[in-house]
Amino acid sequence: MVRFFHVTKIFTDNRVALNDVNFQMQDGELLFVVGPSGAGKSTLLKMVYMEERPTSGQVIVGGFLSTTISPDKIPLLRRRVGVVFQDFRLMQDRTAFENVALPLRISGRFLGTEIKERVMNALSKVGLCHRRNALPRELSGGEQQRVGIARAIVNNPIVLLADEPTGNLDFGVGREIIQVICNINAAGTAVIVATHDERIPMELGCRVARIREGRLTEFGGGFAAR
Amino acid sequence: MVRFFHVTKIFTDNRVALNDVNFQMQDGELLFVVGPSGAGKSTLLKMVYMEERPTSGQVIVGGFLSTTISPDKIPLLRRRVGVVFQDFRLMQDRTAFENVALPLRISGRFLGTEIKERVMNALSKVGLCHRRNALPRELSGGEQQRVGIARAIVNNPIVLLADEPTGNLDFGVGREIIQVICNINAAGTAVIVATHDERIPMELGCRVARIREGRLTEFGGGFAAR
Amino acid sequence: MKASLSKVFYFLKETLRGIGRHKSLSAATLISTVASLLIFGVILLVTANVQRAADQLEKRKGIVAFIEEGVSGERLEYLKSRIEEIPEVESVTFVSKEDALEEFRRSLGTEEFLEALGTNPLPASFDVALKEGRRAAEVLEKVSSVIGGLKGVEEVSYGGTWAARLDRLLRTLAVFNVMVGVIVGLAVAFIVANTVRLTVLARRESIEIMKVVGARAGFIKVPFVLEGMLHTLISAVVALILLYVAHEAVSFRLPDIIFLPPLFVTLFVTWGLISGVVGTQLSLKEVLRKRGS
Amino acid sequence: MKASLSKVFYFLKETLRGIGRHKSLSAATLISTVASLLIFGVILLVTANVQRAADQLEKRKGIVAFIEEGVSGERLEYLKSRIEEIPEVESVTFVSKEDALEEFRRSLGTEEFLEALGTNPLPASFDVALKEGRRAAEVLEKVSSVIGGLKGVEEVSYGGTWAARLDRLLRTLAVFNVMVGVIVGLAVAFIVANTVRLTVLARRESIEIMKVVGARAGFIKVPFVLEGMLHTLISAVVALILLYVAHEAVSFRLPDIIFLPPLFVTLFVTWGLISGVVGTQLSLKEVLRKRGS
Ligand SMILES: Nc1ncnc2c1ncn2[C@@H]1O[C@H](COP(=O)(O)OP(=O)(O)OP(=O)(O)O)[C@@H](O)[C@H]1O
Ligand SMILES: Nc1ncnc2c1ncn2[C@@H]1O[C@H](COP(=O)(O)OP(=O)(O)OP(=O)(O)O)[C@@H](O)[C@H]1O
Ligand SMILES: [Mg+2]
Ligand SMILES: [Mg+2]
Repeated sequence: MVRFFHVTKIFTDNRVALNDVNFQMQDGELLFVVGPSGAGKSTLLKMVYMEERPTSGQVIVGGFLSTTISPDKIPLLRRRVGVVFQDFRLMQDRTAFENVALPLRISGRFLGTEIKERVMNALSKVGLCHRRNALPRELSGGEQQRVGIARAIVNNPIVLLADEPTGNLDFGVGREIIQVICNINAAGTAVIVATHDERIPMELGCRVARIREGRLTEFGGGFAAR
Repeated sequence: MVRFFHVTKIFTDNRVALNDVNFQMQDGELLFVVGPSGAGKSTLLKMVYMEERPTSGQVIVGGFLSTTISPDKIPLLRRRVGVVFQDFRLMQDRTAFENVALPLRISGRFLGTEIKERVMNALSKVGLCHRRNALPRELSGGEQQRVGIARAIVNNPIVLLADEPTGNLDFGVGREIIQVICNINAAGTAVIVATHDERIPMELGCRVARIREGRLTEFGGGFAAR
Repeated sequence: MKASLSKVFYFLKETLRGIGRHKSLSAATLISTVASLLIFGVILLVTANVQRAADQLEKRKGIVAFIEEGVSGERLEYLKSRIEEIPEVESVTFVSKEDALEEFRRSLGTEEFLEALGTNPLPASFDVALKEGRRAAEVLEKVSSVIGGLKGVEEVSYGGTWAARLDRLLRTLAVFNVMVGVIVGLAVAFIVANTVRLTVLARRESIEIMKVVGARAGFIKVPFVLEGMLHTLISAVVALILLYVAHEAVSFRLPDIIFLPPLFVTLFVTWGLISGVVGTQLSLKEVLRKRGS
Repeated sequence: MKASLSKVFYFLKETLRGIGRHKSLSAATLISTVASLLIFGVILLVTANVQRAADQLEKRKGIVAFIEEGVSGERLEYLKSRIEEIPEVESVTFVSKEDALEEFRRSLGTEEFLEALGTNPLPASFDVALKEGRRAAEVLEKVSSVIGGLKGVEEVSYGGTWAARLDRLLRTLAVFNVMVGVIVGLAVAFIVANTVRLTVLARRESIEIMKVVGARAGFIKVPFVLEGMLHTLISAVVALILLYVAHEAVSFRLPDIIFLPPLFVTLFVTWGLISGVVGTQLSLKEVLRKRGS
């Protein structure tokens, strides 16, 4: 499903964000990427949905290879990958509903009624049906984060990437969100969660990739969460 | 220093974000506002730097009254209040250094050399001196958050407001940041931290305002942190 | 099928939403494009009128050959045919002494002066019209001297130096007009294109989000292009209306100013639309190309 | 003191940074403002030239009174003083038969025709210049008829209908020109102001952050206003250069076209600057007023 093969990412002024990262994930697996601030967690996720490309090495996602994918194929990849961004990336001029509906509109395969049904379903999973008509700036930080999560899961992605999905959530709501993510994983979606909070994977007892200054220092542990 | 007097905030479509909130803080006090997502923590902080005004009731900060303050006095208030925003609010077209220097430039009371010294001092407190020339989008989430913290403390505010200052930080860095905040408080600055992570005030054993659906359900506890 | 219909519907809704949500941006765009199209319209209006005035003045350019007193009818026929033989001459009209008097009377509105004279002092004449494109001052002079050399022709009048001066003036005006038209046309295209570009740039955040969620460039573009077209179309119509109002206001004072002929209106609207669409395309390309794929 | 100097320094740096960091926005703004100022410049150029042409044509308008053969010197003196007495007349110049022949020769470049004649058939004449503002066709006609009524004057020539037509044309042109100038001037102001406004709107995020960190409106404005002024100043200079190049190119073909007189250049630059600053102010007001205080 997702495979990193000697992936190195060097940004301008020689910042090494990822350093020779190798790992492999099966279909339907659940992986936590943990590490301190600036370790390279977000960069790793960006490689998966190909917002960034490796300086050297290769990333394989589904049938797409980072070295050979053509620019017009990238949208296809992204439609099958749901992403919860660390900084939310909600469209400021759309309501929560429209933000969540966006991936469905983009895929162009759904009717208005279907869209409505799916969006409301996703919003109810994150407990935000009542705020569907609010603009992002009318939502609290945690609410915005949950809108981002609803958008990531609305289109039944084959891979779900969640960057710090509970950073703005209290323990109660955060646990619910992790449960939502686990449910999606249980339904067969591969999931990668980047987080600085090591308690979550410890509690769940699932796979952990530990990253530090761009290097994968630990990979494995846990039992297959299912 | 900060006093809330029957403060109620009702947003459009009758959303009650704060409901008859009363409390008082002394100079140099340290207060944690805790509560679940959407409880009204950020709204409470916004009242203090007067980005939002109460629908009814009154907020008093330093010598400024929310009911009588004239628009041209608000900048004066804000210069004495350092704010760490939940969504960082960094200027995307400035480097970390320039973002942190902004409050000093605005106050217009400092020379170039002084500015440099103070900014580097603030950046070193959050451990980001080496990233001073990076633009926000070249920083990781946690790094952006720390730039926001450096900006909030650079001008020695009399009140420091921190909205979820460790939401994007791992346990280690988060603890350091809390220590930085405690140090600032120890030097006489009043501090209000909004967080969903109840462990922090519990560990520190300091004052807590618990908020739930806009109501202050608990206020007090702890010993004066000093 | 139904899904693609819902897509069309979505695009239309998006377009209107784009305009509605960003009222301030839209207003700014509209004002700029209306203003620049208005300029273009005014220039076209001036061009149309200068052309027409030139045409009319050119048409009026002609030669009057005054005939000596007492020339016989036969000789008149002969003179007429001789003048008609000149290659530059389009037509020759005979104006008898009586016709001349009649015209003089009409133009003067009074007969006293002539009645005091008792006799008709006005000569008969030939009004000679020249062929199109053969009305430059030099031609006039040449033909005049030929006609003046005919026996029975007393005097020839053709405006002389005035015709030459008018020629110069019209030529200068035409060159000026083309120059102004070209510069203004290009400038207007630049302005419209750039204004649309600025609106797109101001919304680049949204565009980047759509991209990262998997939207194809085409999907992102459609509402912007539609919006750009709608904007420029509205602007063109508003500019035309303003132009018409201005024209009405001025034609009160100068009644023979014409409005834009249909060809120019078409040119005007098309030009605006092309500029708008090109502006949208360029800016979208720029924004879409940024940051990675 | 030192701190305020560092503030000035900061403002200047900010201004340049604003332009440097937002190259794409700046380029768009520059293109739009250059284009619209260019239009304005062209219109001013046309106005300047039309005015000049009109002035020159007006000056040339005059009356030629041909004198009968054999009028005595005394009578000539008398005629001259009589004509000079007419209130509309500015000056009277006597052109003798010899002068006329000389001029005729010069203008024709050949003498054969006259030499064949053996005698000088050209009459002596008075060139009558009229006072400024008294050169309308009606005045010309009136004065001509007065002069024509004097004994010793054989014939009077003043261009007749041609003068009237020229009058009409110039009047139309002037009205057109003022109309176009006003519309274009306003439109250009709108465009410049709005373009600057769009650039400000595109950076509203930054402005809001500055506000929330405690910046006064003035502090936020200064770099924007300076940037707006710099932008329009650069644009004005570029537009002037382009205009000059265009002028040079055209004057190759039409050598007597003048460039903008200093007054117009001043008007041009000032107009651009005012528009830019007003645009900046309006948009800043709009952005600064938003959301809370
Ligand atoms: N576009 C970029 N240009 C230069 N450096 C970058 C860029 N993006 C990230 N970096 C740097 O690469 C390193 C890893 O960044 P990344 O965002 O992956 O960290 P992270 O693990 O997500 O941290 P956090 O938990 O704070 O979000 C950081 O030091 C960051 O400053
Ligand atoms: N501008 C606004 N318009 C309408 N509703 C608003 C606005 N700002 C906040 N709200 C609502 O008020 C409530 C409190 O918001 P607030 O941002 O204070 O929550 P919070 O305690 O900071 O939550 P979080 O921990 O998720 O950041 C939320 O339900 C939110 O949706
Ligand atoms: Mg990150
Ligand atoms: Mg909040």
